[in-house]
Amino acid sequence: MAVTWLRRLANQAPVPVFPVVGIAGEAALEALYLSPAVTVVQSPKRARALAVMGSIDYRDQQALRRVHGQVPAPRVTAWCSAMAVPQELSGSAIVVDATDQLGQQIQQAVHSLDAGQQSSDPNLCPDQPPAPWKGVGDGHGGEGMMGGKPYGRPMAMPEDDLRDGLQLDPLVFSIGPFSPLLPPGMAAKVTLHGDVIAGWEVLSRPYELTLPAVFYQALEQPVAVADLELARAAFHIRRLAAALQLNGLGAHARRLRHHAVELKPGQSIDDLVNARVLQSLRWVAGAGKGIVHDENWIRLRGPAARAGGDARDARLNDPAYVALGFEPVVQKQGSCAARWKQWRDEAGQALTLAAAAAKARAMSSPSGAVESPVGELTKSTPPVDISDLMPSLLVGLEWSEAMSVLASFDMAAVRYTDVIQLQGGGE
Amino acid sequence: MTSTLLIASACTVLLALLVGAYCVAAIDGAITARVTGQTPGNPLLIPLQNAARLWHAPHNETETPDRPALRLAPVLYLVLAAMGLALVPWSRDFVPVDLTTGIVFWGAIEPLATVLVFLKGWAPNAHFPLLGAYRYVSLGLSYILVSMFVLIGVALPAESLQISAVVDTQAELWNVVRQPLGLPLFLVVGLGVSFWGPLNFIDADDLHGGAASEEAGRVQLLWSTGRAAMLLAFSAIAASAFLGGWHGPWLPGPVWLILKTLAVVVLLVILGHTLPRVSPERFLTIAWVILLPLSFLSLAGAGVEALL
Amino acid sequence: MTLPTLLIVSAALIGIGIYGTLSQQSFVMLMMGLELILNGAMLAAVSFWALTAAGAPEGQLLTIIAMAVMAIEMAMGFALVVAVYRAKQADTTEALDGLKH
Amino acid sequence: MSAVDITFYINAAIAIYAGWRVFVTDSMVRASFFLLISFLAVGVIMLLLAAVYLGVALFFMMAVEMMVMALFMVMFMMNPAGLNPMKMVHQEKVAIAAGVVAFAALSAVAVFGEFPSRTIPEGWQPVVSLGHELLGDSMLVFESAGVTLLATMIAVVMLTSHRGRYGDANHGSRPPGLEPGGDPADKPEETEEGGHHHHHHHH
Repeated sequence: MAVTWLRRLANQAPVPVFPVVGIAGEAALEALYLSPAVTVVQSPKRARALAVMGSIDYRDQQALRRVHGQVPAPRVTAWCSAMAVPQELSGSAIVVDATDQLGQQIQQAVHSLDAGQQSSDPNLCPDQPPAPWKGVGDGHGGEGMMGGKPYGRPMAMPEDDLRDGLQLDPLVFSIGPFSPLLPPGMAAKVTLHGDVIAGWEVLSRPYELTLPAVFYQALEQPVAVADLELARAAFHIRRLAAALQLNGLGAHARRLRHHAVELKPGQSIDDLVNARVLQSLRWVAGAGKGIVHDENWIRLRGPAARAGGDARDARLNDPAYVALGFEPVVQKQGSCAARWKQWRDEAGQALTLAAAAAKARAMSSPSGAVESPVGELTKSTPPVDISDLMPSLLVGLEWSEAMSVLASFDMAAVRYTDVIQLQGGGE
Repeated sequence: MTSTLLIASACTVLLALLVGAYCVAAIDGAITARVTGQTPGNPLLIPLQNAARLWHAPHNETETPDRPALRLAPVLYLVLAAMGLALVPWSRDFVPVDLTTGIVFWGAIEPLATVLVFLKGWAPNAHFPLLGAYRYVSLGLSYILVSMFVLIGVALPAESLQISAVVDTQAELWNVVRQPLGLPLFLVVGLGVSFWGPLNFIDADDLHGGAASEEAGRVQLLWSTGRAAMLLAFSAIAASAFLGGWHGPWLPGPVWLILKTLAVVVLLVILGHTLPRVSPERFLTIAWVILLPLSFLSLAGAGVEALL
Repeated sequence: MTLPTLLIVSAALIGIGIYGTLSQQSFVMLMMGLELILNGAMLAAVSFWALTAAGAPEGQLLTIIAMAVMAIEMAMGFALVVAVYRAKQADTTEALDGLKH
Repeated sequence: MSAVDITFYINAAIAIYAGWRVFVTDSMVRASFFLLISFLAVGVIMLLLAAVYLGVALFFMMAVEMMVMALFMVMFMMNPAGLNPMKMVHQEKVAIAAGVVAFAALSAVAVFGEFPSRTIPEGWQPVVSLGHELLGDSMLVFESAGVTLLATMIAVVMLTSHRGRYGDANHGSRPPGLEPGGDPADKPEETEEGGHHHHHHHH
């Protein structure tokens, strides 16, 4: 009796879910964040369910299987994707089409799994170590004190430390492509000296980013400026939420995400979140880092370029914006904190513009270029990938600084060619 | 001490630990709800629901963990919190453990807790936990010194290392007035020892949750309980050392102690939800260049006051 | 808990410490041996203080000094390890066969 | 047997067992935590002997000290978790003999020695008396210890600094050979596979 009572209590708590975001999975992820039935967790090990959203590139299928195996069994897999469900999971995975139902359905599936009405997913990867734990000699994996491959696991050898010349062991590992610290699809091989990043090799580039539909429409036809600007504000606010979450302010991040769906023209950004909370981002790890130098600077676009003082903005060419008195905001430093401030300022400006545009019923005029939240979007050249800039920016930073810098860039290329034909679809 | 009193003390401490850990979780939930503007359910039930969920959740098995450390560290951390709570005087006559070196004993609990938090990151045998633990410990060593100096400062006017004597000296004037630097410095230590908010270097989101990234089920439940209990024990010690402990008009002593402890808990939880995690590099500078000299200053002030 | 049993325990700790100090090649392990010797010595000092000296405070003072010595030994030991490691990437006694670089 | 005796024997056993494990375990991090356990057990025995201050001081001193030790182990040692065998000993037979002889000799003193039996009088306050001693008659000793610690701190900063008095501290240095007169140990031949701690950890 007591057990069922405890179980009933447990069933009222939200279920932790690890999100695997593929191409065009962004909207589903936002819906998952808002669902009261689930909490989105940072590590698959803490999750009860895996939510696959959007389509995963074929080269990352193995990684998907590994992440699936990292969710402790018994687990639930939710499939919210245009991809076919893998053969092994077809009996157990729950397929969800409506993104706003995702959280609810995951919770129900976990409850029926716990009640024994449903069986767990099978393991997609064999549950065995990459190399057997078989010792040699007197029960050890290797010989001698250092180096070698004890138990088939290569040991570190000392190399020069970046900071002070002591020869210490590096730690090499790879993260991605589904790490919440990186854009979806990005994988990197990291060499750490203690807490300092000594090497950053991009193993795979992030998936192309799918923008809110209104930005694609604006390329072809006139759309209400108010809609464009509200979508822009919501986009920036969600990214600010990610920066807050990264720096330990998860509750404020959730607040921002909830506000981002119900933005109204003319709202002040200070109504959404305490101004001092956003200002405090100036003091977090890496706030002053991540400045792009030299010839690479030209590759920055949109808010990132404006955060460094370059006032390029496609909206300046649009008569509707000119009529509203639009002037781009710029920052000077071009650092991580400046980009966050730029997002904040642009979101605030977008909300003001939206109010003015709603009053004037302003419509954009398609001129071949739309200023998207990540840079200028034209038919011929949508914003391209800049993840190859990261190694030069990140090497030498401490881990937490590097993660802040990563969270202040839009690295992914913008999806364009297939959007118009296959609305929201994948391969 | 008679055996009745012994049993009463043990029961009080355990009860206070469990109820207190629940209160910390409930306060945290209430403040989170206030910040997010979302009320997901009855705030009084949420901690119990989460605990029940973790109780039933499957365990995450890592490859060749350090099993003794994995199992012992969360339990011992909880035990340390209980030991800290046992030192707190509830009234003039009722002190569960009235050690003559209570202040020093609390000073020993803090580094021992740091050791256990290191084991939290060491035990699972995975790199993100280890990175978190390593970072936590190397920064943690810098504020433990601050805690020592601040605690010696409150022992000076009492001319005793006994916590009950420290509380007694605050009958007229609380230490928070006498040594205004003491409490803020001590609160920094509290955030660190219970790895909370701006000083949560081990379970941080920039490491996928750090040491917590490999925890699930009951291990996670134990650690979150231990963490809440440590925050509570710390707040109770802070209330006794700086806010006059059980002293106060009208209400009985234990009630005052509970009120003051919860006030410190609320303050710490709000700080945790307001301040972003400090940059490790900057925190190292802050700890050694600002906090440590300030604690010296506080101690010197206390010394001068004791001599006058 | 009599004086002989206490002293035997401390003798055991000192014996293990001496073994460690003489046998270990790694600096840090060698220091652990020294610490264990001091551990036994402190236990003996406190035992004598409690059971034969009628609580004379000098017994405790001796232990405090032993602790200070331990802290100094530890700090200097590690500093030397870092200095030597920086100079020669060596962390074992055998690797140091000369006094120069 | 009283509760005090039982506690004593348990802690004595823990202290000796953990002290022995320090030199047996392959993981150096574990070795430093075994040493910590040994110290904690001795601290409890001190508490039993009414040395309230010393026992507790031993707790916090050793907790910090062993934590630092473990940090150094992870930082410097090739093999902090003990995957490779770590029996780095020399002159082991001599060392064992020396240890056994020391133990036997000291035990003999303990068993056959004549010691006065003057236990702590009732109502004696060990902490208060220690305080009066430290800041009274033995102030000079105590202060000398303090000054020595300060000197140690300065010396430690000097020794560990990267910048020496005449340029970089490691200028012109050469790592020792893996064998006497052999190649330096720090640059592995096969750098491709030599240096990686590759956990398969994707998400």
